[in-house]
Parts: sequence; C-alpha cells; structure tokens
Amino acid sequence: MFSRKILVITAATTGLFLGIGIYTFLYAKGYSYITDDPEACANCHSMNPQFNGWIKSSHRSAAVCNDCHTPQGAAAKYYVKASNGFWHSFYFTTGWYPDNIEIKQSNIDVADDACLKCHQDIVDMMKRFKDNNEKISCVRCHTSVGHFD
Amino acid sequence: NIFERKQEAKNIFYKVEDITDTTESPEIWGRNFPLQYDDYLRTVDQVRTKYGGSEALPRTPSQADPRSIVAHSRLEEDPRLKTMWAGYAFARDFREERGHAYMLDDQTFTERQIAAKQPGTCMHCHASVYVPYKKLGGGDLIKGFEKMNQMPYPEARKFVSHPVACIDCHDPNSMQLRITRPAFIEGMRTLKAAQGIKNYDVNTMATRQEMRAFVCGQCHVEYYFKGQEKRLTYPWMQGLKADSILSYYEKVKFDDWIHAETGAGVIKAQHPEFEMWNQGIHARSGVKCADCHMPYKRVGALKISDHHVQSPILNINRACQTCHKWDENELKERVEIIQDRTFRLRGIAMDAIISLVQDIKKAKESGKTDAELAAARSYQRKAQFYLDFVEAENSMGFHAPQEAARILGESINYIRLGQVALRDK
Amino acid sequence: NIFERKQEAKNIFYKVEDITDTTESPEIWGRNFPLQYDDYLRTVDQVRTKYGGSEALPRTPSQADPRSIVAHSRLEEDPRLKTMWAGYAFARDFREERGHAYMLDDQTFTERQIAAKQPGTCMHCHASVYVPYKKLGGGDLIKGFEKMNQMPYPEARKFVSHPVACIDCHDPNSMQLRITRPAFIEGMRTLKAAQGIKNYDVNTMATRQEMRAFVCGQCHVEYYFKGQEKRLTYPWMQGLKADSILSYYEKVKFDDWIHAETGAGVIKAQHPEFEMWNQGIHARSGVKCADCHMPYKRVGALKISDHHVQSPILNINRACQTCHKWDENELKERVEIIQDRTFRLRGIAMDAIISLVQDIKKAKESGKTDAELAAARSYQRKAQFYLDFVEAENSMGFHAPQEAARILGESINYIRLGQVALRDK
Ligand code: HEC
Ligand code: HEC
Ligand code: HEC
Ligand code: HEC
Ligand code: HEC
Ligand code: HEC
Ligand code: HEC
Ligand code: HEC
Ligand code: HEC
Ligand code: HEC
Ligand code: HEC
Ligand code: HEC
Ligand code: HEC
Ligand code: HEC
Ligand SMILES: [Ca+2]
Ligand SMILES: [Ca+2]
Repeated sequence: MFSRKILVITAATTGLFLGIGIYTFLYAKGYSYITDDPEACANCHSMNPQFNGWIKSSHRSAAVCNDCHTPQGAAAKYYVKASNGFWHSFYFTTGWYPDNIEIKQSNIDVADDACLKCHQDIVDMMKRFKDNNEKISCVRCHTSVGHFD
Repeated sequence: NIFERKQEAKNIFYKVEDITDTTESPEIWGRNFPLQYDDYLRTVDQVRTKYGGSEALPRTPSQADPRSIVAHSRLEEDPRLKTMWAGYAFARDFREERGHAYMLDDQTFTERQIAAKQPGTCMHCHASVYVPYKKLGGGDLIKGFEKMNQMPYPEARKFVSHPVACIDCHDPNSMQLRITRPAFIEGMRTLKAAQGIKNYDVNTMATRQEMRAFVCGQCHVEYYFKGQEKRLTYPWMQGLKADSILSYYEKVKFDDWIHAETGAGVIKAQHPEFEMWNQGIHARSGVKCADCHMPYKRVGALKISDHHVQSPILNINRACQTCHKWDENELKERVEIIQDRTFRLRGIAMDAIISLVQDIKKAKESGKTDAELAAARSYQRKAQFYLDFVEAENSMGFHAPQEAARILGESINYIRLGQVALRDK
Repeated sequence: NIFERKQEAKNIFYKVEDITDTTESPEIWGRNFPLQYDDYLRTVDQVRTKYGGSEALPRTPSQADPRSIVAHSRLEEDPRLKTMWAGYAFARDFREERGHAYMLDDQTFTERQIAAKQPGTCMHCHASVYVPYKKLGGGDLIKGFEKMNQMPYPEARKFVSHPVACIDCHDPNSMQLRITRPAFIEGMRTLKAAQGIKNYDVNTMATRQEMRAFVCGQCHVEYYFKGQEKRLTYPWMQGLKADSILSYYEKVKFDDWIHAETGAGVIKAQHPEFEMWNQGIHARSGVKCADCHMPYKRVGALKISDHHVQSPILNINRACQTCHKWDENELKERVEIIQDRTFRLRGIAMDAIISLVQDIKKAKESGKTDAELAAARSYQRKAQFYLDFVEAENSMGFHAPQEAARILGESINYIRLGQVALRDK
C-alpha cells in the first residue's frame, strides 16, 4: 500500500521529468546537442558566457566544447553526454542552478584528461615517471584556455 | 520555463510611464523597471554577517523617534569607541549601518542630532536630493546644494522625501549612470587636478566602467564640512590614501572637535570605502563596487544588476564566483581570514589609543602645560585618524587587506611616539 | 618545426648513465637529464631586483676566503641591523642570499664562521648531504645526521662536496620528488601531530602537489639547534605562524643569544619562507614554490621544470602569466606595491626597536636592576622576533602581504609596551 503510493509518485514524477525533458529537448533545439557543434551548446543562454569566451580563446580553432568536456572513447563520451544532458535539461527547465555555474570535480577530471588527447607529447617529461605517479592537474594553471568568462 | 524566457528576452523594457528629470518617486520609475524596483525595495532586509550586514533590534517607538527597529549599537559592542570619541556626537549614538531603505530615517532619528545641531549638508548622502537641489537652485544643482548646506538640518529635512532613489544614480532618458552629487564632482576635480588633469568633469569624462564605482563614491567616502558655509568637501587635494588625507587636514589645520579628555584637536574619519577600495588589488584589477555589491543576476533570460545592494557575503555565488572558482564556504573563509587579521590589529590599536588618552589625561590633570602636552596631542590626533580610517571603513579590511594592516601599524607607532613624548618631557 | 618536435618528444630521456642512491654528482645525473642540468648550472647568475635577486660584488680573494665575487652586504645597506643583532655573529657579516650554486662556499667563508664556532649541523641546508649522511650513519640517514650535527663545522665540511644536488630532491629510480632532510621529516611529524595526525611520514603520505613545496621547505624555514647534541629542529610544535613559533620558544625558554647592549635573551628568525607562504593566499590556492620559482618552460617540443631557481621577477612570463593575464610591468608593479608597503612598515619597526634598545641600555647604565628591566627586555625579545620574522623572510612580504604587515604591527606594539614599561617602573 505504502510502497505502491511511492511507486505511483515515482512514476508520475518520472513521467513529468521525461515530459519536461522531451519538451526542453525539442524546444531548446536539444537535438543539436548530440552533435559536436559549439553552437549547439550555446543554444542555451546558460552556456553563452563560455561560448563567448571560447570564441576568443586560443582553442577556438583547435578544440570544440566536446573535445574538452567529454571523455575519450565513444561509449564513455555518450554516457557523459547523456548524463550531463539529462541534468542540463532538468536544471535549465527548472531554473535551479546558480547564476555562476560551478563545475563538478568529475567534470574537471574529464577536462584534465582531455588535454592529453592533444598534448600528450609536450607533457611527456612532466608525466613520465612511473605508473603510480599521481597525475598533475593541467587546469590548475591553465584554467582559462577553453574560455575566459 | 523556457517559453517564458524566450518571450522575456524580447520585451525587456515596458515603457509604461514617461520619466523625466523631475520624476523623483522610485515607485514611478519602477513601473518601467519592475525587476530593478523589486530588488531595490529589498534593501530593508537585515541579516548579520561576521563583521557586516546588520542586526534588526526591536525598540519601542517614541514620538521623538518612531523607529520600531534599529541596527545594533557599535558603542555597546565596543565601549572603547566612546573614549576615542569623547566629546563628539559619535560617542552618544553610533550604530552598524544597514540597507539603503533606512538611510533617511536613521539620519533623522540618530541621537547625534540631539547631541549637536547638524547642518542641512548632511542631506547630501542620505536622501534623494537631486530634484530638491535643482528646485532650490532654480535649475542650478550647485546653487541648490549651497543653499541646503546652510540650512539647519530640520529645515532641510522638509525638502526631501526619499532615501537614495533611481534619479540619484540614473539619467532618466538614457538610464545611464550619472553623478548627481556636487561634493563628488568637486572632489574628483581637485583629485584629478593634483594628478595634472585640468577641468575634469566626471559626467562627461568618466568611462561606463568607472561609473560603476563612482556612483557609490558619491557617498561612501571620508568628508568634512568646510568653513562657515558648511560646504561638503572631500579631502582629496593630495590624493586618496589615508596619509594624503591626513596631510591635507594638517595643512588646512582642520579639527572635527576637541577631545574631551585630552584637549587634543582631533579628526574623525567616516566610511572611506571608496578611498580604501582604491588601494586594493580589486580596484587595481578593474573590479568595481557594483561588481560585488550589485552583481548581475539572472531573471529568466535576462541579466540584470541586483539592486538589492548588500553585503556580498550574503550573495557569494553571484558576487564572487563569476571570477573565483572556489566554493562558497572557501570564499567566505578567505574573507574572514582577512577580516580576523584586521580585527586583531584594530583591537591592539584600540587598547593602545585608550592608554594614550589616559596618559595625556593624567598628565593634564597633574598640571602639565599645553606646550608640554603639544607633542603627545599631535600624535594622538594622527594615531586616532589612522585607526578610525580602518575602523570606519566598513569592510573590516577586505577592500584592501595589506593597506588596512599598514595603516593600523602606523597608528600604533604614533601612539608609541605619543607615550614616549609624554614621559620624556 | 612540427616534425622536429615530434621526433624530440620521443627521445626525451636518454638513459646514458645508471643512477643509484649513491650517485652524488649532479654532472652524472645531468648526462641523463641535460636540459634540467643546464638550467641547474645557471643558478650562478646574479641579477638584482628591487628587493631580491642579488648583486655581484667583486672582491680580492684571500687565502682565508678565496671568493672573487660575493653578494652585497645587508649590514652596510641597513646598519640598524647591527644594533638589533648586537652580540650575535650576524652583526659581523650578513649578505643578500644568492643562487643555489653558491650555498656551500657562502657558508664556508662567511665571517660568521670566525665570529663563532659553528657546528656541523649547518651542513644540513648548504650541501648535498644525503649520501654523506647515509655513509656516516652506516646506511641510516638519521644516524648520519646526528653524527654530523655534533662535529665542529670544519670537520663536517670535509664530508661534503656539492651544493644541493639532484639526489637531494629526487629519487634516483623514479625521479619523483623525495624528502631527504631529517629536520623536515621530524618537523612535519610534530606539526601534523599537533593537528591530530599521528606518525606522519612525509615521504609516503604527501601528495605530488605538496612535494612541490616540501622539497623547498627542507631548508627555507626557521630553525634552531636543540640541546647539547645541536640537533637541527624546526619549531613547529604549535603551528607555523610567527605567534605559534614564538610561543613554542617561550615554552622551552630558548635564547639564541644575550643582546650585547640590553642584556635581553633574544631569538633570531631565519628565512621563514615556507612558514610565511603558508599564511598567504597563494598557498591557500594550491600554488607551490616550484610553480613560481621553477615554472614550466618549453624547450623544443617538451615542457620541463626550470631548474634555474631564481626570483620570479626575473621570469614573470612563465612564473605568473599562466595564472594572471596582466602584462609583465603590471605584475611587477603589483609585487612592488606589496613590497614597498612591507618595507615602509619594516623601516618604522626598525627605528622603533633601535629606540627601545637605546632606552634599555640607558636604563641599565643608570643602574636599573635586572628585575626592573625584566618587562622591557621581554618585550624586546618578542618585538625583535616578530620584526626579524619579516626581515628574514626573503620575499619582502610578497608571500603573505597582510600577514607580514600584521606581524610588523604586533612588533611595533610590543616595542611601545616595552618603552612604556621602562618609563613607568
Ligand atoms: C538545455 C540547455 C543547455 C545546453 C544545450 C547545454 N548546457 Fe551546459 N549547462 C546548462 C545548465 C543549466 C548548467 C548548470 C547545471 C548545474 O548547475 O549543475 C550547465 C552546466 C554545464 C557544465 C558544468 C557541469 C557541472 O556541474 O560540472 C558544463 C561542463 C557544460 N554545461 C557544458 C556544456 C556543453 C559542452 C554543451 C554542449 C555539448 C552544453 N553544456 C549544452 C544548460 C545547457
Ligand atoms: C582537440 C585538441 C585539443 C584539446 C582537447 C586541448 N588542446 Fe590545448 N591546444 C590545441 C592546439 C591545436 C593548440 C595550439 C593552438 C594555437 O596556438 O592556435 C593548443 C594550445 C594550447 C596552449 C597554448 C596556448 C595557450 O592558451 O596558452 C595551452 C596552454 C593548452 N593548449 C593547454 C590545454 C589544456 C590545459 C587543455 C585541457 C583543459 C587542452 N589544451 C585541450 C589542441 C587541444
Ligand atoms: C580547451 C578546453 C575547453 C574547451 C574547448 C571548452 N571548455 Fe569549458 N571548461 C574547460 C575547463 C578546463 C573548465 C574548468 C575551469 C575551472 O576549473 O574553473 C571548463 C568549465 C566549463 C563550465 C563550467 C563553468 C565555468 O565556466 O567554469 C562550462 C559551463 C563550460 N566549461 C562550458 C563550455 C562550453 C559551452 C564550451 C564551448 C563553447 C566549452 N566549455 C569549451 C575547458 C574547455
Ligand atoms: C571584490 C569585491 C568588492 C568590491 C569591489 C567592493 N566591495 Fe564592499 N565589501 C565587500 C565585502 C566582501 C565586504 C564585507 C561584507 C561583510 O563583512 O559582510 C564589503 C563591505 C562593504 C560595506 C559594508 C557592508 C555591510 O554589510 O556592512 C560597504 C558599505 C561597502 N563594502 C561599500 C563598497 C563600496 C562603496 C565599494 C566601491 C568603492 C566597494 N564596497 C567595493 C566586497 C567588495
Ligand atoms: C546617496 C548616498 C549613497 C549612495 C549614492 C550609495 N550609498 Fe550605500 N549607503 C548610504 C548610507 C547613508 C547607508 C547607511 C544607511 C543606514 O544605515 O541607514 C548606506 C549603506 C550601504 C551598505 C550597507 C548595507 C548593510 O546591510 O549594512 C552597502 C553595502 C552600501 N551602502 C553599498 C553601496 C553601493 C555599492 C553603492 C553604489 C552602487 C552605494 N552604496 C551608493 C549612502 C549611499
Ligand atoms: C559624504 C556622505 C555623507 C554625509 C555628508 C553624511 N553621511 Fe551619514 N552615512 C553615510 C554613509 C555612506 C553611511 C553608511 C556607512 C557607515 O555607517 O559607516 C552613513 C551612515 C549614517 C548613519 C547610520 C550609522 C550610524 O553612524 O549610526 C547615521 C545615523 C548617519 N549616517 C548620520 C549622518 C548625519 C547626522 C550626518 C551629518 C552630520 C551625515 N550622516 C552625513 C554618508 C554620509
Ligand atoms: C545607488 C545607485 C543606484 C540606484 C539608487 C539605482 N540604480 Fe539602477 N543601476 C545602478 C548601477 C551601478 C547599474 C549598472 C549600470 C551599468 O553597468 O552601466 C544600474 C543599472 C540599472 C538598469 C540597467 C539594467 C541592469 O539591471 O543592469 C536599470 C533598468 C536600472 N538600473 C533601474 C533602476 C531603477 C528603476 C531604480 C530605482 C528603483 C534604480 N535603478 C536605482 C545603480 C543604481
Ligand atoms: C570581476 C572580477 C572579480 C570579482 C567579482 C571578485 N574578485 Fe576577488 N579578485 C579578482 C582579481 C582580478 C584578483 C587579483 C588576483 C588576480 O589577478 O587573479 C582578486 C583577488 C582576490 C583575493 C586575494 C587578494 C586579497 O585581497 O587577499 C581574494 C581573497 C578575493 N579576490 C576574494 C573575493 C571575494 C570574496 C569576492 C566577492 C565578494 C571577490 N573576490 C569578487 C577578481 C574578482
Ligand atoms: C605566487 C608565487 C610565489 C610562490 C608560490 C612562492 N614564491 Fe618565493 N617569491 C615570489 C616573489 C614574487 C618573490 C620576490 C622576488 C624579488 O623580490 O625579486 C619571492 C622571493 C623569494 C625568495 C627570495 C628570492 C630572491 O631573489 O632574493 C626566496 C628564497 C623564496 N621566494 C622562496 C620561496 C619558497 C621556499 C616558497 C614556498 C614555500 C616560495 N618562495 C613560494 C613568488 C613566490
Ligand atoms: C638544501 C637546502 C635548500 C633547498 C632544498 C632549497 N634551497 Fe633555496 N637556497 C638555499 C640556500 C642556502 C640559499 C642561499 C645560497 C647563498 O646565498 O649562497 C638558497 C637560495 C634560494 C633563492 C635565492 C636566489 C637569489 O637569487 O637570491 C631562491 C629563490 C631559492 N633558494 C628558492 C628555492 C626553492 C623554490 C626551492 C625548492 C624547489 C629551494 N630553494 C630549495 C638552500 C636550499
Ligand atoms: C634550516 C636550513 C639552514 C640551516 C640549518 C642553515 N642555513 Fe644558512 N641559509 C639557509 C637558507 C634557506 C639561506 C638563504 C636565505 C637567506 O639567506 O635568508 C641561507 C643563507 C645563508 C648564508 C648567505 C646569506 C647570509 O646570511 O650572509 C650564509 C652565509 C649562511 N646561510 C650560513 C649558515 C651558517 C653558518 C649556518 C649554521 C650556523 C647555516 N647557514 C645554517 C638555510 C639554512
Ligand atoms: C604549475 C603550472 C602548470 C601546470 C600544472 C601545467 N602547466 Fe602547461 N604550462 C605552464 C607554463 C608556465 C607554460 C609556459 C611555458 C613556456 O612558455 O615556456 C606552459 C605551457 C604549456 C603548453 C605549451 C604552450 C605553448 O606555448 O606551446 C601546453 C600545450 C601545456 N602547457 C599543456 C599542459 C597540460 C596538458 C598540462 C597537464 C598535464 C599542463 N600544461 C600543466 C604551466 C603549467
Ligand atoms: C631544489 C630541488 C631540486 C633539485 C636540486 C633538482 N630538482 Fe629536478 N625537480 C624539482 C621539482 C620541484 C620538480 C617538479 C616535480 C614534480 O612536479 O613532480 C623537478 C622535476 C625534475 C624532472 C622531471 C621533469 C621536469 O622538468 O619537470 C627531472 C628530469 C629533473 N627534475 C631532473 C633533475 C636533475 C638532473 C637535477 C640535478 C642537476 C635536479 N633535477 C635537481 C626539484 C629539484
Ligand atoms: C598556479 C597559479 C598562480 C601562479 C603561478 C601565480 N599566482 Fe598569483 N594568484 C593566484 C590565485 C589563485 C590568487 C588568489 C586570487 C584568486 O583566487 O583568484 C592569486 C593572487 C595574487 C595576487 C593578489 C593577492 C595578494 O597577495 O595581494 C597577486 C598580487 C598575485 N597573485 C601576483 C602573482 C605574481 C607576481 C606571481 C608570479 C611571481 C603569481 N601571482 C603567480 C594564482 C597564481
Ligand atoms: Ca552593515
Ligand atoms: Ca636574494
């Protein structure tokens, strides 16, 4: 009885979220979100500061948003995109996000690893010693490479 | 939701009312700009932070003072202030400052009005004076300012009806920021002249960025009443540093009052936020008052300036995280570490000034002549001004951490020299 | 061009030599790592900045001191230091510090060696001692350390042959950073214990990031020689702040020497860079010594750590601009504004301490008893330690601007109390 009530509420809530999700997805041109086009990210005004920053950044001609914000490998990439994508729509629709978005540590790690996709060679010397060696965070010094904002 | 937001983005400005250069009431401006007006009204909120904000204390209204809520008393919090200000109206009533909504009432009803007759000059920073000045001056802002300065406070009070309002910061046609305060216009002119720039006119020569600090600098500054005409004057003729200001006061031999216990001619510094901020790393990096105290906020698809002017500690995400990626708690702690250090040194200086005051008092009572006391009194004057400069500055050192500590160090040194001078003479 | 770089990238590490835990000579390590070795050799450069770097002064070599170039004398630059240190070896010879290449010679030939008999302990921070300690201790680092501490300096000197070398900072197998200094291992253990962490072992428990500051903290710290065994000890039992360190010295009643003019038992602070940096905003933001003093540099297609350890002012582009997008001049000015403020307050405190020393001296000469002088002497001890803490710290306040100013403020206050105590008794 009790658990059924929870089930119903859960189902209803899920339905609602899905509904909101799909609506958001179509309206906010979310279909373009699964492409790698930075303009797709900027479909949400929430991403405007980063988009505007990226346009001016050293990486404008080198890396798009997804180069830094999704991990290597198709499966992992689409998992992060899907996960971030769901929460993106959710927060965007509800408006429950701070004015200045705070990136989660897990997403900083994704960005950190992403640097190596392109810059493995140059940092060889910094990273080479032993497998048990802690990695060094690139973003600690190079915070603004992707976008100043 | 998204639909609403896309709509909003297109209709950011509903022109409901015609606003002119004589539209004083913020309520009318608010019909065109309801979002800004809503936030503006929220400056009634009272929340305390470790060293800022304010606490709402209930009181029983009386005929003389109808306020049912006041901010906490700084004199009760730190009674040493009474000794430092002995003989001055501040020793009677001095409270933590609170939001803009209260400025007119707090000035009208402070017991400092009872302790001394105040001039109409006071109004410059506690009311919407732009329209009243213009009216009084027959269209001439400066003339109106001069007239009101020379009235007794109660008379001047009749000419005004609002705390700082939209028209005090904005041009009604373009909505651009605009300086409306004569003392700031003149203060900037003398400051720039000292730097070799002639005939500086803040309203035509300042950049939009600069204006985001200048509108606040109209009031959040050290000041004095010059001469018989009680002309409001910002003492920036030699620069904005505590040292330059003191040096100017020494040159013109200005005293705020004669200290009741020591007989020294002394000066009280008042809210030099603009001057202190100017010495800090944020000013140097182009970060203006409005960036932290009126940060952009998102309302739907719009970004507006938060007109709920308040302590940034109550609004860290918007006020700081645009530029600093540390989490909220960390940022709060960083502010408090700076403030705690300043507070510690302030306490040391406060104890020291009290002991100097006692020393001079004792020497005076034991029959020392004015000539014998002159050196110690002059050190008291200097020390007290430096200490007050940090004490009166409302960020407890945050606006310029190292400079605040340096000023306190200089203060302690003057106290030392004063105590030695007394004993060696 | 790109092709060349890709080639280079693959051959970054030529294993020419087998390096083991007993390979002392940097020249041999340098065969495997020529880029780092080249930069390491460049620490012979001498360039002066406003408050740092060093000036190369020619001198005529003598048998006792064969150096043909020394750094400028800080005693000549500011003779007040001689008064503050009266009776201590530092009043005889004290120079601006220079690059790592000179550390062994500068220690061997300083006139402080003539002014007083120094123990072998000194070697800990001025030579490559890892291999010598191990040898002396029969494979046990700590035993070797203890043995060398108890030798007279000239004897210990025979066991060492290089200034700090690769093996002092690196594990020869993995090239990872490693702590080789017993006093730091022990210092960190007591510090962590005070914070509730038991049996802290820096070599297994520190992160790679932390190591980028810890390797420097092995030597750039305040220290004293404990007891008869002259054991090198870092006084961190209560924490790293100036206040905690002084409080520890008070507890163990430690004196460096008895002041020649006042008879006070006093303490000299020495190069507390690690401690001061810890109180600053950079440490709080995770910025380590190596980030500024050994920033990454690009050589061909590789990034390496610049082993030319030096003033970051001589290398602003790499040392600061990755994090701060201001131009070089602006960054230099920001450093100098901070340093100028510290320097001003340091000057005030220095004048003040001299006047306290003179006062006590006079009082002593006029026949005051030790009991009557006790309070003033105790204030001198405190004041002098605080002042020296900033004076000896080599960044002229940059590593923690507000904290440096606060410490100087406390120093001035102690001087005030001392002068009053003298006159009131
Ligand atoms: C549907 C609107 C929308 C779109 C499209 C969008 N974003 Fe976002 N994004 C948001 C919102 C809202 C947040 C804030 C969520 C929060 O506070 O956790 C956000 C947060 C982020 C974060 C920080 C996440 C965290 O919490 O660590 C990253 C990184 C990011 N977005 C990247 C992207 C990239 C890359 C794209 C395009 C591939 C993109 N966004 C497209 C709305 C959007
Ligand atoms: C998709 C490839 C790619 C990714 C991913 C990438 N970079 Fe780059 N990066 C480049 C290229 C190409 C350049 C040269 C761009 C130029 O100078 O025009 C560059 C230039 C740079 C530079 C020198 C220019 C500057 O801004 O100072 C730095 C530093 C840098 N990258 C760091 C990073 C870091 C840190 C990350 C991860 C957060 C990263 N890069 C991710 C391709 C990439
Ligand atoms: C070269 C790498 C790179 C590229 C390209 C890049 N970013 Fe980022 N992004 C980062 C890094 C690194 C951070 C974390 C910064 C930090 O730690 O403060 C970040 C953080 C973010 C955040 C969190 C909020 C913030 O600003 O810190 C958002 C949102 C975001 N990125 C969106 C985008 C969007 C949208 C694009 C494309 C227009 C983009 N990024 C392109 C590297 C990149
Ligand atoms: C970089 C951010 C920043 C800038 C720029 C800044 N302030 Fe502040 N201000 C603060 C912080 C943080 C506090 C401390 C608030 C607290 O203790 O609650 C503060 C405190 C204050 C207070 C006391 C507030 C209270 O709650 O009691 C006033 C008044 C003030 N500032 C005015 C100004 C003026 C005027 C300017 C420009 C001349 C300015 N500030 C520039 C961050 C800033
Ligand atoms: C017309 C004069 C005037 C102007 C212009 C002005 N202020 Fe104020 N401000 C005051 C007065 C007066 C108070 C104290 C009111 C009281 O305590 O009743 C005050 C109080 C404050 C407080 C304290 C709030 C609290 O909770 O303690 C802050 C913060 C502040 N002002 C910031 C600003 C900033 C930022 C600007 C410019 C955007 C500005 N002020 C412009 C006169 C002014
Ligand atoms: C140059 C601008 C200026 C002038 C002129 C001015 N004030 Fe203020 N006043 C302020 C500011 C800014 C604050 C808020 C900051 C603070 O309290 O330090 C304030 C705060 C106050 C407060 C609330 C806090 C307290 O001190 O108890 C009172 C009451 C007050 N003023 C009374 C007066 C009186 C009376 C006069 C005339 C003698 C006067 N003011 C003249 C700018 C001014
Ligand atoms: C104490 C000064 C002050 C007062 C009083 C004030 N404003 Fe503002 N206002 C500002 C500042 C600062 C900005 C930012 C302007 C800029 O960056 O150019 C601003 C911006 C605005 C803007 C532009 C959009 C935005 O939000 O950035 C509007 C519209 C506005 N104010 C309306 C009002 C209205 C309506 C009132 C009265 C209810 C009012 N203001 C009272 C200081 C003030
Ligand atoms: C518009 C950008 C901006 C805003 C908003 C801002 N800061 Fe800063 N802050 C800076 C810059 C720039 C520096 C100087 C260091 C640098 O160049 O990176 C700095 C330095 C600091 C420092 C170190 C300097 C010192 O005084 O010790 C602290 C702490 C700090 N900020 C805290 C804050 C807090 C708290 C807030 C919000 C109340 C805030 N900042 C708002 C840009 C900003
Ligand atoms: C954020 C950058 C930064 C960090 C981190 C930093 N320093 Fe410094 N350091 C400086 C600057 C800037 C100076 C002043 C140089 C000058 O005046 O020429 C300085 C000066 C020095 C000096 C004197 C140099 C000279 O040229 O005479 C020494 C020694 C020193 N630091 C050691 C350290 C140690 C040890 C650490 C870590 C515990 C450290 N520093 C951390 C920036 C830094
Ligand atoms: C083995 C002890 C030891 C270690 C480890 C050590 N230093 Fe030093 N350092 C010294 C001594 C001794 C001097 C002074 C040499 C002289 O004046 O002859 C010095 C001088 C310096 C100077 C002054 C250079 C100048 O031109 O004035 C800097 C900067 C410096 N060290 C930074 C560092 C940094 C950063 C680290 C860690 C990466 C470090 N040191 C590690 C002992 C050490
Ligand atoms: C805890 C580490 C440590 C110990 C132990 C140590 N030094 Fe140093 N020494 C340093 C550092 C770091 C510097 C560079 C910073 C400075 O000069 O302030 C230095 C600088 C020097 C200098 C060059 C600058 C000057 O003072 O003229 C001389 C000479 C010197 N030491 C001699 C000695 C002698 C003699 C002893 C033993 C009594 C000794 N040192 C013990 C770390 C140490
Ligand atoms: C401690 C600070 C720091 C960290 C951590 C760091 N870097 Fe750098 N990086 C620098 C500095 C400083 C330079 C400039 C070197 C020069 O100009 O000689 C640089 C240069 C670069 C460049 C070359 C820019 C050019 O001019 O071509 C790339 C690419 C780069 N870094 C990528 C990375 C990556 C990837 C990581 C993480 C594995 C990383 N960095 C971590 C400080 C850092
Ligand atoms: C005073 C301490 C110190 C001395 C002495 C020293 N190093 Fe280093 N070395 C460092 C630091 C700090 C790093 C950065 C390590 C990290 O981030 O993990 C480093 C890194 C390295 C690296 C890794 C690649 C790089 O450049 O970042 C090599 C290789 C290296 N050093 C070789 C040497 C050689 C060869 C010598 C002797 C000629 C030497 N080191 C002497 C402190 C030192
Ligand atoms: C790895 C990053 C990094 C490096 C390298 C670095 N800084 Fe900073 N710096 C910071 C951070 C983080 C802050 C604190 C403010 C903030 O949070 O943005 C700061 C603050 C400052 C401030 C304001 C605080 C104060 O003490 O007044 C100054 C000035 C400054 N840095 C100068 C320098 C100079 C000069 C150098 C080079 C010698 C340097 N920095 C190197 C990251 C860095
Ligand atoms: Ca307040
Ligand atoms: Ca030096």
